[in-house]
Amino acid sequence: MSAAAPAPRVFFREAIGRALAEAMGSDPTLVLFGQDIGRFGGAYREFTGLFERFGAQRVRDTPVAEAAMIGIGVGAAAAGLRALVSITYMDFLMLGLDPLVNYAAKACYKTGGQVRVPLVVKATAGARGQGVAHSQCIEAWLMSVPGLTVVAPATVADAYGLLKSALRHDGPVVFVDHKRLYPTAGELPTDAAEVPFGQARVCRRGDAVTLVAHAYMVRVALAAADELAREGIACDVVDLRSLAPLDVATLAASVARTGALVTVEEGQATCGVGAEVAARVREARGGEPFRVARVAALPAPVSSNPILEAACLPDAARVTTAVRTLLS
Amino acid sequence: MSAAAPAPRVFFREAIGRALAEAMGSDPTLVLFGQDIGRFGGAYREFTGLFERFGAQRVRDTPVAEAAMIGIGVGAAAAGLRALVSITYMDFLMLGLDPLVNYAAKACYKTGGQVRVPLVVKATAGARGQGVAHSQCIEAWLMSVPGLTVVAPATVADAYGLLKSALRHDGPVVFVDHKRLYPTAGELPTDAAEVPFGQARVCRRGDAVTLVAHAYMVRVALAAADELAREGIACDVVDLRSLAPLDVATLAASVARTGALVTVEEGQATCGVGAEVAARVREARGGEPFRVARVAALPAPVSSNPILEAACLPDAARVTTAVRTLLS
Amino acid sequence: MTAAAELLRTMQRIRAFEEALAQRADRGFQLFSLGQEAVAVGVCAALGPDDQLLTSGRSIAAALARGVDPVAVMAELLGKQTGTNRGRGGRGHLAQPSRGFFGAHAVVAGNLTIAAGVALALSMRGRGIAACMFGDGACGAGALHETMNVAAVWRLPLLLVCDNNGYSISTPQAAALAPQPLAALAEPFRMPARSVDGMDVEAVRDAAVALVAHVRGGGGPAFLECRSARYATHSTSTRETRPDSERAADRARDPIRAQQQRCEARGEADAARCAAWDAEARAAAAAALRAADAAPYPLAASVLEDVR
Amino acid sequence: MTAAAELLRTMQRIRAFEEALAQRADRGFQLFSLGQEAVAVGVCAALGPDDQLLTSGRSIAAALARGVDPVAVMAELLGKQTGTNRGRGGRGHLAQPSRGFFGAHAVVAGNLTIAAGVALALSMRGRGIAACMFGDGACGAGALHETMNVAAVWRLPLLLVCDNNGYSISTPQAAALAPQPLAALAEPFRMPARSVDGMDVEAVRDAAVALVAHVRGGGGPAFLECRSARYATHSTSTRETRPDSERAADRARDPIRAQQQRCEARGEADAARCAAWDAEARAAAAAALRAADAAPYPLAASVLEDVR
Ligand SMILES: Cc1ncc(C[n+]2csc(CCOP(=O)(O)OP(=O)(O)O)c2C)c(N)n1
Ligand SMILES: Cc1ncc(C[n+]2csc(CCOP(=O)(O)OP(=O)(O)O)c2C)c(N)n1
Ligand SMILES: [Mg+2]
Ligand SMILES: [Mg+2]
Repeated sequence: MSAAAPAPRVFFREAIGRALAEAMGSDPTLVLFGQDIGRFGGAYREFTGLFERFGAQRVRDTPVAEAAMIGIGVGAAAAGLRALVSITYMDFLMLGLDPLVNYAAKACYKTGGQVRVPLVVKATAGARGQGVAHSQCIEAWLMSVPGLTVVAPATVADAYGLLKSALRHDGPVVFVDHKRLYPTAGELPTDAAEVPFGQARVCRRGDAVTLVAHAYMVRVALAAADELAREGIACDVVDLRSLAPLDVATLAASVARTGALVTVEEGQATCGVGAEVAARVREARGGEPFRVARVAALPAPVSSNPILEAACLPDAARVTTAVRTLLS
Repeated sequence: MSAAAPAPRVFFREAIGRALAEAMGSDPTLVLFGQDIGRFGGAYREFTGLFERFGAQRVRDTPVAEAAMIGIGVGAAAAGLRALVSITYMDFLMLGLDPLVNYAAKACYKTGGQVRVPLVVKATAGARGQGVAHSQCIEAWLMSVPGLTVVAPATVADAYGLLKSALRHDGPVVFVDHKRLYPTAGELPTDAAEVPFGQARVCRRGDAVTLVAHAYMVRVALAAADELAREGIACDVVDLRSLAPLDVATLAASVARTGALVTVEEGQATCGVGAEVAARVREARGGEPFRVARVAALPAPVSSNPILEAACLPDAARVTTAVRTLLS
Repeated sequence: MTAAAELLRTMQRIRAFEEALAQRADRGFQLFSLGQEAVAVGVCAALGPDDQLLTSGRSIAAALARGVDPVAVMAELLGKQTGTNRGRGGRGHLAQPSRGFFGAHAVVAGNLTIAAGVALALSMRGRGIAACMFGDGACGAGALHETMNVAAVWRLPLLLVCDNNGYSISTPQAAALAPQPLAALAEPFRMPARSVDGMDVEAVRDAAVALVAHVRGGGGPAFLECRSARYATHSTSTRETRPDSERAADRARDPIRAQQQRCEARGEADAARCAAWDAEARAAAAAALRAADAAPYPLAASVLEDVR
Repeated sequence: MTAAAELLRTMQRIRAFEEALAQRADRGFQLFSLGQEAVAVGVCAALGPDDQLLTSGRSIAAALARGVDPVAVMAELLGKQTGTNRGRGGRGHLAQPSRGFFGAHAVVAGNLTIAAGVALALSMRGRGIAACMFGDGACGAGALHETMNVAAVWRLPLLLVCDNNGYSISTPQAAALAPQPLAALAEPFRMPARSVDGMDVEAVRDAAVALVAHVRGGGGPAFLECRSARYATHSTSTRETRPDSERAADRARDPIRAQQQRCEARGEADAARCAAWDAEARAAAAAALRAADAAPYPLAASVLEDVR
C-alpha cells in the first residue's frame, strides 16, 4: 500500500469495475460478454461506464443464452482474444457447463498444448431473497474440474486483485462474486496489486480454532469470531480466496496451531468446499489429529421466503454454536 | 434368494433390461426417453426388446437434445407420468442440469408439496477408451443437490434392485451405470428384490482397513483386497450403492472396527465422494480417531489414449499402495 | 355479462391486484405484468379446465387469469404459509396445478422443455393441452428450439405463447434476436404460428382460440406471439432505461382502456358500470392484501419439509 | 492438375487413409467419413489459409481435406506421441489450429458455440472466417439455435455446414427432426442457406464458395446443408441397422467414382491416371500407418502435463 495516499473506500462493484476497466485498457484483446452489461451496466452496476468507454465491440450485450455466451467466450478466447463472460446468477452457469467443462477446461490438455483458453467466467452466487433458482453456490462442482481455476473474493481488495489476476491468466477461471458483497465497501489503494491464485488470507489471528470460509461467509466467520472473542475463544479466520488451487499450506499451518477446524460455506456441505478443506488439511497433517466441524446450508433449496432463507443459510450464530460444540 | 431355483447368471445390461421390462409391465404410466433406445436397443443393448414390447409411445427415441430430454422427462413426471431418461454418457448430463437441478430437484419444495417428480435419469459414467468428453464421473455434484437421490450399482443384483426402487420412487433419482460394468455378469435370482436406497453393502469382511467404493470401483477395491489378503491385510469392503442418501451407519460401524478408511472413486478426489464419506464418518464417530486416504482419478482429463487413461484412473495397484502407506 | 366484459373485468382485477401489491415494496421485489394483462387474459380465455398453463417468472397476471384464488396468490407473494405454495415458492414460482396453473418458473426459457413434458403427459392421459408463456428474452435460448422440434416431431399438444414486451430487462428485442417477427421461429418446424397485437385482448383471445383448436385437435404444437408492452420496470428493484417518450406511447395503448372503450362502443357496459367493476376489483385486491397480511409466515422449523 | 482433379485426389487420399486405418481395429474404435468425403473436401476447397474449420467427432476427412499432415493424423488416431495432439485427443478431438483446423469436438453440437466464438475472434483480429461442420444429429440441439441467433445479430463470419448423412447413430433424420430440409432452420435468422447434394463434391464446393463469399464479405453467417450418406456403421464398434437395400443405394452414389467419371468425361484425367492417383493415395496411407505404428506412445508420467 502506498504510504502517501490513504486508501480510498470503494464499493465491491467499483472494485470489479476498476479491475475490468484497467484490464480493458491495457489488453485490447479483452472482450466482455453478458446480459445487460452494456449501457445498463450490469445487474449490480459493476460494468458501469465500460460500454461508453470501450464500445459495443468489446462490451457485448448478449441474448439470454448462457450456453452460447460461455461457448462464444470460450471459442473467442481459444482463438486469440481474451474473454470475460458474466453469468448473472451462478444457477444459470448450469446451462453453460458443457462448453466450460467439456471444452474449455480440457482444450489445452486434449490438443496437447496447442490451444489455451484465457477466459474468465464471472458468476454471481449466493442468496439474497431471490429464490430457489437464483441463490445457489456451486463452486464446489467447479473446484473438482481439472483445468479450471476458481476464485471467490470476500473483500473489495481481493475482488480487484483476483479479477486482475484472472484477466491475465492463460486458462479458464471462474470468478465467484457473491451477491451480498455488493453492498459492502472497503479499502482499495490506488496502487492495489494483483492477488495471486492459491494464496489464502489469514484475516484474523487466534489459536483456539481455525475458521475457514470464502466469499460472503468470510464476513459471517468474522462476525462469529468477534462474538467468540468475547467468550475468550480466539479464532484464526482464513479466507480461502482461491478454491482451486487451494492454499493447503496456510490452512495446515493454522490448524497445526489451533488443532480445530470449522469450515463455513453457503453452499451444500455434501461434497462441498469444507469437506475438501478438511480432507486436504488432514492429508497435509499426516495423521496428526485435529477436530473438525462443517457449517453449511441446510440440505434444502433456498427459498426467497425470508424466514426459510434465513433458516437454510449459515449465520454467525450457527458458526459460534459449531465452534462451542467442537471445543467442548 | 429362493432356495429352489439356482440364481441364473445374467449380464449387467440384462439386469437393467429386466428391471425396466418389469416396471413397464406393472406401471402403465412409465415412459422411457433416450437416444437410440428404441429398435436399436440402447448403446449397451440394455433397452433391447422394450420397444417391440411396449411400443413407440412408451419407448421414445429422442433427438440429441439432452436439455429437452431431461426437461420433457421432468415435465411428464411432474404431470402424472413416470419417466426414465437415458443419458448415453454422464458428461452430457451437463447439458440437462438446468431442468434436473433447477426444476426437478426443487419442484416439490417450491410448490409446497403440490408437485412430485417421479423421474429416473440413467447416466452412464466412467472411462473405457472414449476420451475427454465421454468419460467423466460427476456423481459427486449430484449428491450435493437437495432433492436428488443418487444410486450407483456395482453388481447385477444391485443394478436390478436399485433400478426397481428408483422406478417406484416419487422423486427424482439419478441412476449411475458404469460403462465397465456392462461386460460383467452376476447372479440374479428370478425372485430378486428391490434394493432400498440408503443401504450400503459390505461385500467383504476384514478388520485392518475399510475400503469404500461405488460402481466399477467396487471391483477394483475387491481386487485390491484380494491382493492385500495375500499379505495378511484383511479389508472390509463397503459398496456404497446409494450415494444420496449415504448409509453412514454402515460406514461408521466398519471404520469403528478397522480404524482406517480408504475411499476409492473414479471421479475427481476434490469435493468428491471420498471427501464426503470421510467427513460423514468422522462426524458419526464423534472425534474418535481413524486414518484416512483417498484414491481417485488424477486431476487431469481422461484421455482416450490407453496409456494416459490407465495412468489417470485408480486401479488395484494404487489402492493397495494407498492401504500399505496408510497402515505403515 | 358478455365475454368481452368478462375479459375486461379479469384485466381490471389483475391491474388492481398488482397495484395493491405494489404498495408492499418492503416485502421484496416483484415482477409485474402491468400493461401486459391482455396476453394472459386472452390466452386463458382459450383454455379449458383440463389444460395446464406454465409461465415465466412474470406470472401474476397468468395465475389470476387462470382462476387461482387471489388471496392465495397474494399470500404467496408475501411469503405467507397460506400461499399457493405454502410461501416457499414466492415471486417467480407461483403454482397451483389443481387449478390448471402448472406454474411459473423463474429460469428464463427453463419452463419450455418442462411444458413439453406436461403436454406429453396430458396427451398420454387423454385430456387437456399445455400452454406455455415466455418472454421475448426466452427466444434466444436453445431450449425453445429443442422444445419446438420435439413437440413438432411428437405432435405434442402444446401452445407456445411468446409474451413479447420488446425487452429482456434492458435489452431491446432487436439487439438480442435476429428473427422478426418472433413467430417466424416456428416456421422451420412447420407448426402454425401467429403474431398478434398483445394489447388487444380480443385479438389475443381469437388467435389463441384458433391455435388451441389446432392443438387440441391433435395437430401438434402451435406458436402465438403477442406484441405487448410492459409499463413498469423489469422488476420493482430494476432501474428504468427506456425513454419517457416510448413509455408514454406504450401507456397510450392501454389494453384495459381499449377493452373498456370497446365494451362501451358495443353497448355491453357503460362507463359507470366499468367504473363499478374497477372499484370492485380494487376492493377485492385490498381484501386479498389484508388477508395475506394477516396470515402467518411459515415456521423456520419447516425448512426441511418437502425437500424430497 | 485441374481443380476438379484435385478434389478427386483429396477424396482418394481420405478414402485410402480411412481404409488403411480400418485395419487397426485393435487400436480402439474409429469414426469414419467413408462416403461423406465430398462434404469435407468441397467445403475445404472454399476456405483459405486464414480460415478455421471446426468439426464434430467425425473429423478425419475434414482434417485431411484441410491439409493436416496425414502422418500426424494417423499417429493421433493410434494414440501416439507424434500425433497432432501429442496423442492426447485421439478420435473425436483431432486439432491443428496452425493449419486452419481448429479441431474436432466429440460432444454433438458442442462445437457450434465455440465456432461462433472463433468467428468473432477472427473478425476482431481482422482476417479469416470460421466454418463449422456438424451432423444432422446436431440440428435438434439448442446450441444450434443459440449460435445462429447470436451469429446473425452480430453478423459473425461463420459458415455453418450441416453434413447430413440422414442418421444420428440409428435414428433417421425424420424421426428426430421436424424441419425439412434442415437448411430451413436458418430462415428465421435471415441468413443465406442452401441445401445441396453432398455426394457431389463440385456442388458442395460451388455452394460453399458462394456462401463463403457472403460470409467473408461481412454479410454475416450462412448455412449449408449437404445431403450425404455414410457407408460404414456409425463407428467401427456400432452395430448396423440400415437395410441392405438402402446401403446399396447409397454405395451406388459414390462421390469419388462420380468425380472420377466427371474428370474422365471432361478429359481432365483418364482412367489409368485416376488409378495411379488412387495407388499413390494408398501407398501414402500405408506409409502413414507405418510411421504411426513406429512412433512411441506418450509416457504415463506425462498424464498431468498441459492440464492448465
Ligand atoms: C437462464 C436465465 N438467465 C438469466 C436470467 C435473468 N433474467 C430474469 S428475467 C430476464 C429477462 C427475461 O426477458 P423476457 O424473457 O423477455 O421476459 P420479460 O421479463 O420481458 O417478461 C432475465 C435475463 C434468468 N432468470 N434465467
Ligand atoms: C451431446 C451429445 N449427446 C450424445 C452423444 C452421443 N453421440 C455421438 S455421435 C452421435 C450421433 C450424431 O449424429 P450426427 O450429428 O448426425 O453425426 P454423424 O454421426 O451422423 O456424423 C451421438 C448421439 C454425443 N457425442 N454428444
Ligand atoms: Mg420481454
Ligand atoms: Mg448424421
